[in-house]
Amino acid sequence: MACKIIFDRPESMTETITHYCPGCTHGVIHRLVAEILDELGLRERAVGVAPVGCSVLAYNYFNCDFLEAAHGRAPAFATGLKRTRPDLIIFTYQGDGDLASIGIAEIIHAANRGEKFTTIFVNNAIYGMTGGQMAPTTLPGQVTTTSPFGRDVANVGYPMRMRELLSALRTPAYIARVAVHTPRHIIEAKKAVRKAFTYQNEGRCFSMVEFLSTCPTNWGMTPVEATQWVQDNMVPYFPLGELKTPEEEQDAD
Amino acid sequence: MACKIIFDRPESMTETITHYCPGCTHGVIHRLVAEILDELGLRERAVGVAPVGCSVLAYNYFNCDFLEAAHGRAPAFATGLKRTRPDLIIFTYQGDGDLASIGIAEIIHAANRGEKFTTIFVNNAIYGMTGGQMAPTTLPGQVTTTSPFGRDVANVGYPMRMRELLSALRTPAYIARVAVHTPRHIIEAKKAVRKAFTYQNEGRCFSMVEFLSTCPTNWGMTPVEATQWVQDNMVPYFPLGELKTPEEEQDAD
Amino acid sequence: MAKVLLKGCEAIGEAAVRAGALRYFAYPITPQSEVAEYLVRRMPEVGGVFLQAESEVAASNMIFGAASTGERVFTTSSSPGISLMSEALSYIAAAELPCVFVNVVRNGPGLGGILPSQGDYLQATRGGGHGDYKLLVLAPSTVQETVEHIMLAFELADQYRNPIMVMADGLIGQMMEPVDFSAAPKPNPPDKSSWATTGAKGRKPHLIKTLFLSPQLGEEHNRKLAAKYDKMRANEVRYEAYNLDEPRKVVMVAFGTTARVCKTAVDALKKEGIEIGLFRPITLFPYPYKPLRDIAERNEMRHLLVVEMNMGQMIEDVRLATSDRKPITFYGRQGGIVPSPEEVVEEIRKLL
Amino acid sequence: MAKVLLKGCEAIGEAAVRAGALRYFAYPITPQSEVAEYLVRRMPEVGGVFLQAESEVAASNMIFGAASTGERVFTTSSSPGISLMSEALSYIAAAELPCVFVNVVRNGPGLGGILPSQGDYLQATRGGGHGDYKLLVLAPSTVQETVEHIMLAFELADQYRNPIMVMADGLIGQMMEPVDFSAAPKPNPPDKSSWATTGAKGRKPHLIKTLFLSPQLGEEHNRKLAAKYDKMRANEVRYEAYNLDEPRKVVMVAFGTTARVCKTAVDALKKEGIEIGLFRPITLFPYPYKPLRDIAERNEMRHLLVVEMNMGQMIEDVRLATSDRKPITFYGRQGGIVPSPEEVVEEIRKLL
Amino acid sequence: MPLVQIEKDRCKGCELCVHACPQEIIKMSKEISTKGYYYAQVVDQPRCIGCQLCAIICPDLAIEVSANGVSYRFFAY
Amino acid sequence: MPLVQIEKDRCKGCELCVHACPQEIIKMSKEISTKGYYYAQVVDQPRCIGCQLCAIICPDLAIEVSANGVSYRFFAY
Amino acid sequence: MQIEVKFAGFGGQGIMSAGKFLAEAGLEEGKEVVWIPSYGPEMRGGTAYCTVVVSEQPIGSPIINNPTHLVVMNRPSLEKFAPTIQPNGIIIINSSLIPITSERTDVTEILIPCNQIAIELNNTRGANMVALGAYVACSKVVSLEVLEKIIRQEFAKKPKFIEGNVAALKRGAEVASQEMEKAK
Amino acid sequence: MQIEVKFAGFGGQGIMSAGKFLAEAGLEEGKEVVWIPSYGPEMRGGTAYCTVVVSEQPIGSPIINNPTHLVVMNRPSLEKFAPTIQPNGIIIINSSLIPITSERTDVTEILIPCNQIAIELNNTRGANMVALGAYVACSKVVSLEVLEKIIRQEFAKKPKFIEGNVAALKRGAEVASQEMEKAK
Ligand SMILES: Cc1ncc(C[n+]2csc(CCOP(=O)(O)OP(=O)(O)O)c2C)c(N)n1
Ligand SMILES: Cc1ncc(C[n+]2csc(CCOP(=O)(O)OP(=O)(O)O)c2C)c(N)n1
Ligand code: SF4
Ligand code: SF4
Ligand code: SF4
Ligand code: SF4
Ligand code: SF4
Ligand code: SF4
Ligand SMILES: [Mg+2]
Ligand SMILES: [Mg+2]
Repeated sequence: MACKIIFDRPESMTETITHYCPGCTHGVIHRLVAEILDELGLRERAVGVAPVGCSVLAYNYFNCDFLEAAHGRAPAFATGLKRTRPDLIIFTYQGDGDLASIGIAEIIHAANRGEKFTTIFVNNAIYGMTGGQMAPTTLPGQVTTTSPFGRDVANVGYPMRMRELLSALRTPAYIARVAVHTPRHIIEAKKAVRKAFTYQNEGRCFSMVEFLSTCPTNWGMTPVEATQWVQDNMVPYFPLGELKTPEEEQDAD
Repeated sequence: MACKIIFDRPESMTETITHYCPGCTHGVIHRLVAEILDELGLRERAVGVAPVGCSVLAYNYFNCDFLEAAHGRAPAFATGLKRTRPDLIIFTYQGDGDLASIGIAEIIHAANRGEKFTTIFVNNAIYGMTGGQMAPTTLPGQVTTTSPFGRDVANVGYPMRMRELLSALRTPAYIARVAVHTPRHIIEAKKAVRKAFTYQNEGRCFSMVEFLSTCPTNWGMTPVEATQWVQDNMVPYFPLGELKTPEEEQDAD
Repeated sequence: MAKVLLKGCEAIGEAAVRAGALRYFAYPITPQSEVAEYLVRRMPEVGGVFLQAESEVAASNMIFGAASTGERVFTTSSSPGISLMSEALSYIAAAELPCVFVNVVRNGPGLGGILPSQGDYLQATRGGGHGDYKLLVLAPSTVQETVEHIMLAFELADQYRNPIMVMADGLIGQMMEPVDFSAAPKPNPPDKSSWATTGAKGRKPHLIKTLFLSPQLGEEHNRKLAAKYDKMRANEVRYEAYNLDEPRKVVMVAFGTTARVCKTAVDALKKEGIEIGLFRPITLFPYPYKPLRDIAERNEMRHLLVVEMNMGQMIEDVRLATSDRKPITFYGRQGGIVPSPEEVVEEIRKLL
Repeated sequence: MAKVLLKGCEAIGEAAVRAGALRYFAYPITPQSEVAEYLVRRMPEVGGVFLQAESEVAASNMIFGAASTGERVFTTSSSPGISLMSEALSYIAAAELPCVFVNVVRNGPGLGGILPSQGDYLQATRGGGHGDYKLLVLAPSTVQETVEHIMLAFELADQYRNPIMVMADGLIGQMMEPVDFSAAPKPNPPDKSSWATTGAKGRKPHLIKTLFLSPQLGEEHNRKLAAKYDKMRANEVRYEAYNLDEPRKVVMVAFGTTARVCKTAVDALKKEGIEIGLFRPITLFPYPYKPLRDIAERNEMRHLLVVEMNMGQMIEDVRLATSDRKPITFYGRQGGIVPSPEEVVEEIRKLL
Repeated sequence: MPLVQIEKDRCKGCELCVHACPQEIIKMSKEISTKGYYYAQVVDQPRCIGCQLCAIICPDLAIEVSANGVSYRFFAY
Repeated sequence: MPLVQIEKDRCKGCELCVHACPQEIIKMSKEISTKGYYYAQVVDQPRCIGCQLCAIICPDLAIEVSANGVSYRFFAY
Repeated sequence: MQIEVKFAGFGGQGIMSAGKFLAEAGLEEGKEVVWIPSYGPEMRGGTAYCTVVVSEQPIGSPIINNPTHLVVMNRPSLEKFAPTIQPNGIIIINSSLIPITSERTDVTEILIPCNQIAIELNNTRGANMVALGAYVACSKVVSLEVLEKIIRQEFAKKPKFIEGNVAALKRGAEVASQEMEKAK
Repeated sequence: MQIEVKFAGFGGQGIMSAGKFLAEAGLEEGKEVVWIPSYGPEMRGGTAYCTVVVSEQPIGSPIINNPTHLVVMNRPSLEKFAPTIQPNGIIIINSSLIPITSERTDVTEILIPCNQIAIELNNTRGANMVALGAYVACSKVVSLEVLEKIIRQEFAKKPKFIEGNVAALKRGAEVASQEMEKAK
C-alpha cells in the first residue's frame, strides 16, 4: 500500500521560506488561513491585504492575490475592495500595533458597518517589526523598548482587548479569540478561521479572529518560553473563545 | 426685601449671543458646563478645546481659555495639553461626527490611557455644521442628506453607542449618558457634568458625559418636535445613565 | 441631450458616473458635500456604490483598495481633508493604481474657512505626501470644463496607472452653470487583467505593493515612476492661450476661477482698445513650461502678471517657465476672496 | 564636558532635552524609533513627559495641544508618518504655535523602505498640508550639527511662533558620531504669557484658533503669516560655502548627508589639483537663493551639479536661485542608496 | 414673588420655555423681533412660582429669574 | 506506518515540535544548518504515531507527515 | 447683453430657488447662465443671496461686484446692496418688509409688497415667486411663459405647490407692470 | 590618516558592539570617529555589519565602499566584502566558522579562531571581543589599553561580563600578534 502524505503545505501557500524569526507563530497563523482557503475552495477568489508590520511580506507566502495596505488602514482598504467586488473573498492580516493602535478607527468602523470581509488579527502584545515597542495590547508590567520599566497602567492605561471592544458594537459579526501556542489551541483556532471565512462566503457579516501570537525576538525569550508566556500571561488577560456570533439574539433595543 | 437674582448667566459664559439655531440644545449644554466650572471654582484653570462642528465657535461663548482642534482630534489635543500642564482643567467639547466618526481613534485611546480630562460629547445623531449628513449615531431609518432613504443598517450598520463602547475599556473612567430635552433631564445632566469635572479635578480618571442633543434644523423639525424626537427615538436606543465609574470594582482579570 | 443646469459639485458626480466610475467613497466637508449628496441618490440608479467613509484617511484608503480591482473609483474632498489623504496618495502613486481625487479647494491654512481658494497649488503639484511621486493635476475653470476634466481624468488615470487630481475651488463647486453631456466621450477603460487583484483564478497571483527591501529595486521603481512622469510632461501638457494670437505687452497667467476673472479683464480692456493676453495652464502638473516660455520670450512681451487666490504659489512655476527673463508681478487675494475683474484691470493698468 | 558618542536619534533626544523641550509625543517608525527609546528613559530624569501616541495623526495633534501652553514640545517621525501629520502642521502653522518636528527621512513613496533618502524635500519646503503656510526647515549633515539644529529650532520656533522642521535622513538618524554639548547655548524661551492658554486667571481668556469666518480677517491672517515668512527669508537664511573662497568652474549643490559625500569628493579632487566648490543650503526654507545666485553669477562658473538622494527635488530651488543662467546637471540616487564620493567624482569629471 | 425676565433680543423663539413652564404663563409674541423671531413673553407673572424651569431649558440664556424673599428650590440644580 | 520528514533547510530550530511530540522522538541536531540553525530530527521514527502534532505546531512548514495504510485522525483539523 | 441680478434676503425666504428658476429659464431660452450662491461669512439665519447672470455670450468672471439688477426681500440686503447696482439698473423692493427705498435716482426702483400679495393669494411662502414675477416683468430678461414652465417642471414632484407658485409669479408680474406704468 | 574598518557577521555575533567599542576608543583618544550601521536589505537573522571610521581629520562621507580594513565573523561576509578592501589593507578572519580565505595577496590577512578561543576562555559569547582584540593588535588604530578601559566602562552596569570580555580582548590581541610575527 502506497505511502500517502497526510500533512503538507496547503496549495494556498507558496514554497517560500518565511522571513519570520524562529518560533514566531505568524507562520502557524499563515498556514491556518491557507488551509481554510484550500478547504473551502476560496483560493481563486481570495485577495489578502497585508498590513505594515512583520507580516508586511505575507504576500510572499500566500498563493493568492495580495496587496499591501498603509499602516493600520487595511480595513478601509478591504472595505474599498469588497464594496467594489463583493464576489471576492477578502481578508486583512493585521498586527496589534496596526489594528489596535494606528488603525483602530478603521477596524471599528468596518466592523460597525458590517463589512463582509475577514480580519486575521495577530496580537503579539508588541510592535514586532519596528523592534519591540509597546503596543496597545502590551500587558501590565511588560517590558518593551518604550516601556523599559514595564507597562505602567497608571500612566498609559490597561491593555486593549479588541475582541471585547468590537463585540460591544451592535452590528452582527463573528468575533473570536484563539491561540496557537499548543497543537490543541491550533486545532481550536482553525475552527474559528473556518467559521470566519464561511460567514464571509455566505455574505453574512464581518468576521474577525484574534490570535494570541508570540514574538520570541522582542519578548527576549526562546520560542518555547514564549509559548509558555502566552499561556501564563496572555490567556488570562485575553480570554479565548467566541464572543459574538451573528446568530446570537440582539439585545432588544 | 430686595429682589435677588436666582438664575442668570454663569460667570464662565460670555454675553455673546450664540450662532446656534433656535432651540438647538448646544446652548443648554454650554451653560451646564459653564455653571459647573463656576460652582467648582475651576474657571481660571479651565481650558476648553472646541471641535470642528457647529460648536467650533464655542470659544466665543465660554469665558475661559479656549482652543480649536482639528476635526476629531480634540482628545489628542487635550492629551498634549493635560500631559504638559496637569494643573489645568481641560475639557473637549465634541460632536458625534467629530468624536465617533473621524475622531474615534483619538477618543478611544485617550480614554484607554486614562487621560485626566473631561469630554463633553454632543450626540445629535447628525452632522450639523456641514448640513445634515449621516453620523455614526444616526438612527436606523433616519433620513439625512447622505441617507436620503433612511439609514439602512444592512448597508452601513447600526448606530454606534459611544458610552457603551468606551465603557468596554478596562481602564477606570467615568462615563455617563444624559439628555437635555426637558428640565428634568437637564437637572440630571448637570449632576453628571459635576461628577465628570470633580473626577478630573481630583486627578482620578478620564471622564465623558454624552449628551443627547437636538438638531432641529437638520432634522427638519421645530425645536419642540425635536425634543419629543429625542424622547421617542434617541432615548430608547441610547439609554441614559452612568455606565462606568472609577469606583466600580474592576472585573478580576 | 440638452444642457442641464448643475451645481459644480453635482456635475462632478454626474460626470464621474458617465465616465463609468461607479465606486465613490468620501467624507463630508464643505464646500463639496453636495457631491456625496448627489451620488447617494445617483449611484443606486446605475448599480454603483456610494459609501460615506469614517474619515478622509479611511476614504483615501478605500480608494486605494477599490482601485486595485481595476474598477474606476474616485473620491472628493476639500483642503484639510486632502491633507489627511497625503499618505494614501503617496502609496497609491507608488502602487501605480488609477483613480481620481477631486479637491474643491477652500481657504487655509488650518481650518481656514469654507470660501474658495487656490491655496493648495503647491500641495497638489509638489506632492503633499512623502517621496518622489507626482499627480497629474487638472484645473478646470467652468462647470462644463469640470465635467470634461473629470471624464478626462479617468482616462488618464487608466492610461498612466496614476492618481489624477482635479483641482477645483469652492466657487466652481458651488455655482450652477449649464452642462452639456452630449459630447461626452464613451468611457474607454483599458484591459486591466494583467495587474488587477481580482482573484488568482487560472493565473499567478497578482501583488500590489510599495515596499522595496532591496535598494536596487527601490531605485529602479523610483526611476520607473520618474520615467512615467516624464512621459506625462511630454504628452499631457494642456493650456489655453487667450487673446495671445498676437504678441502682447502684458500677459496674465492664471488658472481655474481666477483665469475666468482675468478673461473678463482682458475683454474689458479690449473694449478700451488695450490688448493684453491671458495664459491659462490647464494641467498644473505637467506644467506648460514650454508654451509659456515661448510666449514670454516674444520680444514685445514686457511684463507677466500672475493672478492667484493665494499668497503666490504658481508664481514659482511661472519663474521656472520663464527663467526670470521678464519681470513678473503677483496679484493675489486670500481668505476666500475672489478677485474681481475690476481689481485685475487696475493691476494691469499699473503695468501698462 | 567631553564629547560623547551618540546615535543620531539619541542625539536628537538629548539635544531637545537640553533645549528645555521636556514634552515629547511620538509614534514609532524606523529609522527614528530610537529617539523615543532614548527619551522614555531620559524624560523621567529631567521631569519631562514622554508619551507614545496611538498614531502620527494623534502625535501631531498632541503637539498642537501641548504647544498651546507655551512649553517647548516636539515630535519625531519619518516620511509616511510626516504625511499623516500634514493636516496638523497646517493647523499649527495657522495657529502660530512654536514647536519642532523632526523628519528622519526614509525612502518613498508609499511604504518604500527604511533606508535613507531626501525624498521629502518638496513636502517639507512646499508644505505637505493645505493652504499658504511655511515651515522653517533645517537640514543638518552631521550628528553634531543635528544637535545644534535641534537647539536652534526651538529658539526659532519661539521667536517666530512657527513650527520648525529639522530634516535629517535615515543615515544621520542611525549613525554614531561624537557630540559635544559643551558649547550648547542655554535655552532662552521668551515670555509666552500673552498668548499661551494656561487658564484665564486674572486676565481675559486667550483663544487659539484657525477659523476665519470673515474673508477680510482671513485675508489679513494670511498676509500676516506671509509677512512672517518674509522675515524669515530676510533673516534666517543659512548655508555653507565649501572651497568657494575662489571662483570654481564647477560648483556642487547638496544638503544634508549628500553634502557630506560631496565634501569628500571636493577633497579627493583637490588632491588631484582639481578645485571645485560645494554650496550647502542649511535652511531649506528659507532657501539661500541670493548667496547661491551670487556664486552662480561669477563669470568663471561654468556648471552646477546638484546631488540629491531623490529624483531631483531641490533642483527647482537651484533653478529659481540662478534663473537658469548656468547649466545645471542632476545626479541622484534613490531607493535608499547613498551616493558614494567616487560616484560623485565621476559625475564631476564628466563636467570638467 | 418671583420675577421672570425674558431678554427679547436674546430670544430665538424656540418655544421650549413655553412647553417647560408648569404654570403655562409663557406665550410667544405676535411681533417679530429685530432678529426676525417671534419671542417669548411672560403673560401672567403673578402666577409664576419661580421654579426656573423656563430658564433651565432656554438654550439662549434669554431668561433671568429673580425672587423676593425666601425662594424654595425644588431640586438641586 | 507514519513517516515524518523534516526539511532541514526550512527548519529554524525553534524546538516547538520537540515539545509538541507526545512520543518525544524529535531532537535537535548537534550541527548547524547552512542557515545557521540547529535543526530538528526524528530520532525514533518507528515510535511515531502519526499524530501530526509536530507538523501542526511547526511555524515553518518544515514537517511533512505521510502514512501507510489507514491513519486515524485523532481530531478534526 | 449681459444681465446680472442679485437676489437677497433672509435665509428661508426662498432666495436661492428664485435665482435658480431664473437661471433655468435663461438656459431654456438658450442663453448662457450662471448661478452663484452667497459666499459671505454669515452663518445660518443671516443674510442669504445669490447672483444670476444671463447673457448671450459665454460668461467670464462669476464675481459680480456691481450687478445690473437687484431683488431685495429684507431691509439689511437693501442697505447693503442698493449702492452697488449699476446706473440705469433695476431694483425690486419687497415693500412688505422694507419700509425704506434705495434713494437712488439713477435706477428704476419698483416697490412690491411681496409678502402681502402672497398672503392674499393664500400662499404665505410664495413671496419669492411674487418678487421673481415682478422682476421678470420689469427686466424682461426671460419670458414669463418660460419661467412658468420651469416652475411647473421644478415642482413636478410636489404638484400641490405648482398652482400657488405660478399664481404668485403671475400676480407679481401683474403688479409690477402696473407699477411700471405708474412710474412712467 | 583615515582608517575605515568594516565588522561583519551574523546577527547576534556582537558585530555592532565590537564596532561601537572601537569607535568609543577612538573618541577617547581624541580622534574623529563615525560608526555606521548596516544599511542592507537583510531582515532579521541575516548578515549584520557596521563600519567604523577613525581619523585625525573631520570625517566626510560616511559611505565607505572600499574600507581599509575588514573583520569578518562568518563566511558570507568574507565572500561579500573581502574583494572591496583597499590594497595593503587588513582582513581579520574568524577561522572558527570560516574555512576559506580571501585569496587576496595584496592585503594582510590574519586568521583567528575566535569562537574557539572564546570557548577556551569559557566565554562563548566573547568571540567578537577576541576579533576586536586581534584587529586592534594588527591595525594599532587605537591602543589596547584605551579599548580595555572602554570595555570596562561599557559593562559598568553588568560587571560580571567585564573580566571575561577583557580577557577575550587581550587573548585575541595576543594570538594576533603571534600570527603577525609568523606572517613576517
Ligand atoms: C504611518 C506609519 N507609521 C509607522 C510605521 C512604522 N511601523 C511599521 S510596522 C509598525 C508596527 C508593527 O507592529 P504590529 O502591527 O503589532 O505588527 P507585528 O510586527 O508585531 O506583527 C510600525 C509602527 C509605518 N510603517 N507607517
Ligand atoms: C478634516 C475635516 N474633514 C471634514 C470637515 C468638515 N466638517 C466640519 S464639521 C463636520 C461634522 C460636524 O458634525 P458633528 O461633529 O456631529 O457636530 P455638529 O455640527 O453636529 O454639532 C465635518 C464633517 C473638516 N472641517 N475637516
Ligand atoms: S520580530 Fe517578533 S513578530 Fe516579528 S517575525 Fe520576529 S518573532 Fe515574529
Ligand atoms: S445645525 Fe443643528 S446642531 Fe448646528 S446649530 Fe443648528 S440645530 Fe444646532
Ligand atoms: S419660573 Fe417657572 S413658573 Fe415662572 S415662568 Fe418660569 S417656568 Fe413658568
Ligand atoms: S426658551 Fe429661550 S430662546 Fe426659546 S423661546 Fe423661550 S426664551 Fe426664547
Ligand atoms: S507525528 Fe506525532 S508522534 Fe510522530 S513525530 Fe510528529 S508529533 Fe511525534
Ligand atoms: S517546529 Fe519546525 S522550525 Fe521549529 S524546530 Fe521543529 S521543524 Fe524546526
Ligand atoms: Mg504586534
Ligand atoms: Mg452632530
